[in-house]
Amino acid sequence: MQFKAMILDNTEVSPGYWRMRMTAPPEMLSARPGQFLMVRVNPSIDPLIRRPFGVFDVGMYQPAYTGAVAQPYLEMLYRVVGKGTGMLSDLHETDLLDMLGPLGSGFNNGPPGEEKIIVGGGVGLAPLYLLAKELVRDSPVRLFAGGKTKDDVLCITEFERLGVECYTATEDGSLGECGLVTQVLESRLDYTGNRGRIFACGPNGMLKAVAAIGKKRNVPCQVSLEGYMACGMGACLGCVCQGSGHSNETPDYRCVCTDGPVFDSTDLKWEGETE
Amino acid sequence: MQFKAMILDNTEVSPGYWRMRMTAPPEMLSARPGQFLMVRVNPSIDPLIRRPFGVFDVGMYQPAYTGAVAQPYLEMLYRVVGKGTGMLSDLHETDLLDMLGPLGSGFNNGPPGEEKIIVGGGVGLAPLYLLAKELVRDSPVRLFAGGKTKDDVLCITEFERLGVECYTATEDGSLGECGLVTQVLESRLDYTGNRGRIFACGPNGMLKAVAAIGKKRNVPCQVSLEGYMACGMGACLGCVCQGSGHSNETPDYRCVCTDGPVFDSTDLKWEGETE
Amino acid sequence: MRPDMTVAIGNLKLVNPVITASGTFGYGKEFSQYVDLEKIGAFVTKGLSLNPRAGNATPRIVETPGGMLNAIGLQNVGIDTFIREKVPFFRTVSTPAIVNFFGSTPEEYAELARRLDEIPEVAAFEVNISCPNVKQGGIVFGTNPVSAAQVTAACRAVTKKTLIVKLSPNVTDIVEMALACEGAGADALSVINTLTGMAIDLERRRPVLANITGGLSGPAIKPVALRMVWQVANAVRIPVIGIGGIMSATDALEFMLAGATAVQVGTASFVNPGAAQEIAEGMEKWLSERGISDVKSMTGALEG
Amino acid sequence: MRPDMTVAIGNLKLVNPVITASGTFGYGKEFSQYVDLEKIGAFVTKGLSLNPRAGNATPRIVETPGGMLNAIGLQNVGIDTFIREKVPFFRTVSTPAIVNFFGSTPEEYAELARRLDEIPEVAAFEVNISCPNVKQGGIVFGTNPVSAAQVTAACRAVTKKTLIVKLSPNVTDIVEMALACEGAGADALSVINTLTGMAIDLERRRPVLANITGGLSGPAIKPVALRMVWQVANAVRIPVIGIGGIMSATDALEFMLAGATAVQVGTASFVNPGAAQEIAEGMEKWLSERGISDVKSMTGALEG
Ligand SMILES: Cc1cc2nc3c(=O)[nH]c(=O)nc-3n(C[C@H](O)[C@H](O)[C@H](O)COP(=O)(O)OP(=O)(O)OC[C@H]3O[C@@H](n4cnc5c(N)ncnc54)[C@H](O)[C@@H]3O)c2cc1C
Ligand SMILES: Cc1cc2nc3c(=O)[nH]c(=O)nc-3n(C[C@H](O)[C@H](O)[C@H](O)COP(=O)(O)OP(=O)(O)OC[C@H]3O[C@@H](n4cnc5c(N)ncnc54)[C@H](O)[C@@H]3O)c2cc1C
Ligand SMILES: Cc1cc2nc3c(=O)[nH]c(=O)nc-3n(C[C@H](O)[C@H](O)[C@H](O)COP(=O)(O)O)c2cc1C
Ligand SMILES: Cc1cc2nc3c(=O)[nH]c(=O)nc-3n(C[C@H](O)[C@H](O)[C@H](O)COP(=O)(O)O)c2cc1C
Ligand code: FES
Ligand code: FES
Repeated sequence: MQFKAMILDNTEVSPGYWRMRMTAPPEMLSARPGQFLMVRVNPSIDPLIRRPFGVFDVGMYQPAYTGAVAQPYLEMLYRVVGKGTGMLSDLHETDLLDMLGPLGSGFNNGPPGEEKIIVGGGVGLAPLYLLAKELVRDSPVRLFAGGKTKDDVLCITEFERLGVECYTATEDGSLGECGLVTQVLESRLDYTGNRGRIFACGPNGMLKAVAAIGKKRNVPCQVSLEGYMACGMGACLGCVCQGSGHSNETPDYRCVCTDGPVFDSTDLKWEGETE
Repeated sequence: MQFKAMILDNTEVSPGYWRMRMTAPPEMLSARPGQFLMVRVNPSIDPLIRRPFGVFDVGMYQPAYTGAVAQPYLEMLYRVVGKGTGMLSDLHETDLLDMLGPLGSGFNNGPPGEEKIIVGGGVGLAPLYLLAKELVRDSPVRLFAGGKTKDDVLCITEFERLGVECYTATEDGSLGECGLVTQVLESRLDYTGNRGRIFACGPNGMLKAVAAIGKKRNVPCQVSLEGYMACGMGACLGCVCQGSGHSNETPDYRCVCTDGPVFDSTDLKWEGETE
Repeated sequence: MRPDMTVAIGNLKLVNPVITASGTFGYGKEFSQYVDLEKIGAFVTKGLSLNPRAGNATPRIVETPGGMLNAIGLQNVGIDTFIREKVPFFRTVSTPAIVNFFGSTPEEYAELARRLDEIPEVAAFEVNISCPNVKQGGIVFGTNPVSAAQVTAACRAVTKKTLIVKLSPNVTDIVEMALACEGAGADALSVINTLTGMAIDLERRRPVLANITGGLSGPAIKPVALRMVWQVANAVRIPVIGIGGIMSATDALEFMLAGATAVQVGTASFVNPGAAQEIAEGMEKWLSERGISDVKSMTGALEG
Repeated sequence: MRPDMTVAIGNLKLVNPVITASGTFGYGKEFSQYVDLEKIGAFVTKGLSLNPRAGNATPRIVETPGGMLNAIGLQNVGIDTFIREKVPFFRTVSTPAIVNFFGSTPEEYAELARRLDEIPEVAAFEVNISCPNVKQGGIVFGTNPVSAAQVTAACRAVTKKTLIVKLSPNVTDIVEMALACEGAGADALSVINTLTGMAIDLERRRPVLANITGGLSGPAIKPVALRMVWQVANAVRIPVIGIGGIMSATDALEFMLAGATAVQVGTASFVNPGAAQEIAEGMEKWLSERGISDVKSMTGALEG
């Protein structure tokens, strides 16, 4: 779906990380966690290509003026890394954005009651909040959030408010455990005897480590990937990743945009993996 | 000079015509009437090339807050005709603009006391206000302002406030005489016996007609030209116009940006002109 | 009165001159949510080869000023899967499906043309000659008039369907290429494919694209495309399809003035998935506002 | 410690690798209010011919997406006026003045080289071969390796000064052109001149430029330029000067990674008259922040 969204709020929530709330058509309320948006940062040709962002949250909000009825909204959480995200952070309330979405596949929630293990690195948390919101309805949910420093660990309060038990780790020890979030994840799995289902989003190195943990311990694991996207709808073939059967002789490329961005980690080929 | 100007005010003064006031360095106060600015509409590559605009006014303004000292300002009057001017009209108070100027040559005021005849067509009035401001100090000044409709005749009140006697003409008769401003100019010259000195700015057809009137009646006449400019400083050779000696065999091109934009009308070759 | 928007390319009658470009519109179906296919002239499918091709490693795409580079590496499902999985969709729309294809020898091109010729759902062919000729040391067919003519003739020999040859802009003399293809039996020419370019990641000291170089498309190349369309249209008698950086109805009409009979919209569909339909509608509006009764009257109507 | 920013092009020693491009910086003096000439490596003057040239009618310039087209038509004062009016300024700065020139026969090129060779203020030559060869039916020297070599050799024969040949990108194989010029005695190659393009005014149904076609420059062409610099630098032994869409220090350093020894800044000076100096300063800052002690170590340092 293509729609024009009006910005309601755009604030820096941690140094370099921004949260943008905007109006949305009612159809966005049924966006699956893990689905994403292609955002046209501005109507000029600079930047030309849309930028992909996860859906952080959707819901209804009550406009402040008397007599107004509640309206659907949409939220993104983004990190300023370059031109496009820099320009996004310059936008203000009432500015309009041209959006495509929700695109791609979402997470598979798995059976109710089961322990849900959410693993997020830095801005990788973005699509996991909506997921947590769904999962807490019928399952115990734990979040393992990691980052370089405490500035890279986002929105923990929001997750806690949902009733999610949060574990944090930072590489410099400025928040939670000192080290990688995967270490904290492994301690937890040691403790629970590898129960549950993993949902991960974050830098590629982290996803690879989480996928390896899932595989070794036989815990089902879904990952949400990134890819350099031009179209977001399976047409340009720019965003592909390697499927598990991939080799130079029998290539197996998948579109991150339409086959993903969420994949079962065993469906993918992880660099350096044998067989 | 290159400087960053902060917008103080940007308003539509007539349908499609805007007036923008901005801060300026003190050096701008000595800009000559007829000089111009090269404005970088925005820092992206779209649009890439600067846009040229005349200096409508310069002066000192008193900021509204207590204890502030007066500051130099600069004003432009512009018509929205395309992408760059469209974007300019979207700018707001406190936005910054990257400016080059004052560039080019200004008008030659001529001796005091003499009747000064200012002829402007549409947005061609832009550089003529600052000129009028100077001329009224020591000479009687008359303005002949023309346009398609009354919406294209701008800022007459401002000229009148300077003590300029204003004559207007519109092609549809919605303001002043019905017809071309050159007709009104000719009546005046008939009446005064071709006294005075002409200063004109406007569409090329109008300038050509004014130049012909000046020549026929032996009234000194300066015109301010436009040209498609990339650099504004004599380097790209994009903006050239034909000097009076121009022919295919002995080409004589002048840079509008550095040799002009103000030229003595007899120094130029006017299309269709013989000898 | 609504202007007549129809144009003809070979035997192909299009309801309007707007076609979506190969590699930017999937196999037609992908964009059907955003574009009413019946409202555009035709769509060209992703470059097809005899055998499936994996394409290049990633990154395959990078944005550049006013454009983008792609090095997809001609990933495609191969003709068997194409016939099985993609062709059935063509039956569901009346819009002509033009199949873009490529090979690494003239024989491969001919074999593709022969097999596609049997498929009634395939309305026309667009031959992509911007591919290395394995027999001639990897020099691309599209930069050598003799090879280009060979490929064209090989396809012409096996099909009566409309045969469009898509020219590469990476040549000294595009007119020479155009004349060679016309002479060898092409019914129309698509002008242009992408310009070869490169992007570098300074911090990593590496080319951005895994393939090192890629094809430049988007508004940045429009002036070059317009020039080449104008040159080619002035030299050949067959219709020219203008391609390169078309983002708006104005752009499309400019290509028609330069001599194009129809246009293709590529990168614009990424920026705005409804672009092709909006451009077709915008062209019709522009014409009717000016009382121009037939879009065909725009072709080559450049004055001065 | 400040990085060593010096580079050498033939006999020319530059304080840093940033040169301003021909036709975009006048004769050096025009920009002296905005650029401290001592802070840039060199400047190249507007293309010079034996006799004064009027250039084309207007419009000569039009903006395009991410770039601009120009068809100035090589307007210039001719060598006599140049020597009388422009050269004296060169004495007032220590920055090397590189003189760009062109002719319509190899003999004219040689004559210009001979006359300029006598002028001590002229630090080096940049030969513009993107000009029609009147003897060979107007085909541009720069699209034919034999003509290009002829022109290069003709200039080489009459001067020991640093001889730079500026290549046109409007060719199928830029490497072939580069090798021809290197073989004929060029000391360095400037890569690239403008891409030929066109713009159309839809409402007026006319080409925007009086000359119909023009040369495309600016950020839009950067990917093509980068690719050509990389190709040429991998093929020749002489230094390459990278040109095309350079707007920032990052752009300039990318060209060096691709193999350039120095760079030229063209259109950027129109957008920002202080661009060349800012780019030189930005490059130095980038290097020192990373502890890179010599800018020369960037040339060709592309990995992967
Ligand atoms: C499915 C998906 C969901 C994403 N969700 C989020 C999110 O919720 N929050 C968030 O902050 N980021 C998210 N990203 C990453 C985000 O798209 C990039 O950070 C953003 O596009 C960078 O744009 P830029 O113009 O600021 O950077 P640029 O200046 O263009 O480049 C900076 C870096 O960003 C990368 N990048 C640029 N464009 C793209 C693109 N189209 N696709 C992928 N990478 C790109 C480049 O490789 C480069 O290394 C997501 C990416 C994908 C693919
Ligand atoms: C010395 C000088 C002083 C000027 N003073 C004023 C002024 O005070 N107020 C005012 O409203 N206008 C003035 N103009 C005209 C103004 O520069 C153009 O209207 C403006 O550049 C159009 O920009 P755009 O992006 O909106 O239009 P575009 O979309 O770029 O084009 C619309 C039209 O504007 C013309 N144009 C575009 N760029 C230039 C350029 N660089 N130089 C000249 N023409 C151009 C084009 O030929 C085209 O026909 C002046 C022009 C010159 C040369
Ligand atoms: C991602 C991508 C993939 C492409 N794949 C093909 C292809 O398979 N075959 C082909 O002939 N052209 C291909 N092209 C070229 C386009 O069809 C078109 O010629 C080019 O992009 C210029 O048009 P544009 O500027 O409108 O995009 C591709 C272009 C892009 C951007
Ligand atoms: C207005 C203009 C005039 C030019 N004149 C010349 C010239 O006289 N001789 C020449 O060799 N190149 C000339 N060029 C080409 C530039 O030197 C440069 O090669 C080209 O613009 C690409 O660099 P850029 O993208 O940084 O502008 C000119 C370019 C422009 C924009
Ligand atoms: S982004 Fe285009 S195919 Fe995935
Ligand atoms: S605008 Fe460049 S020479 Fe006048």
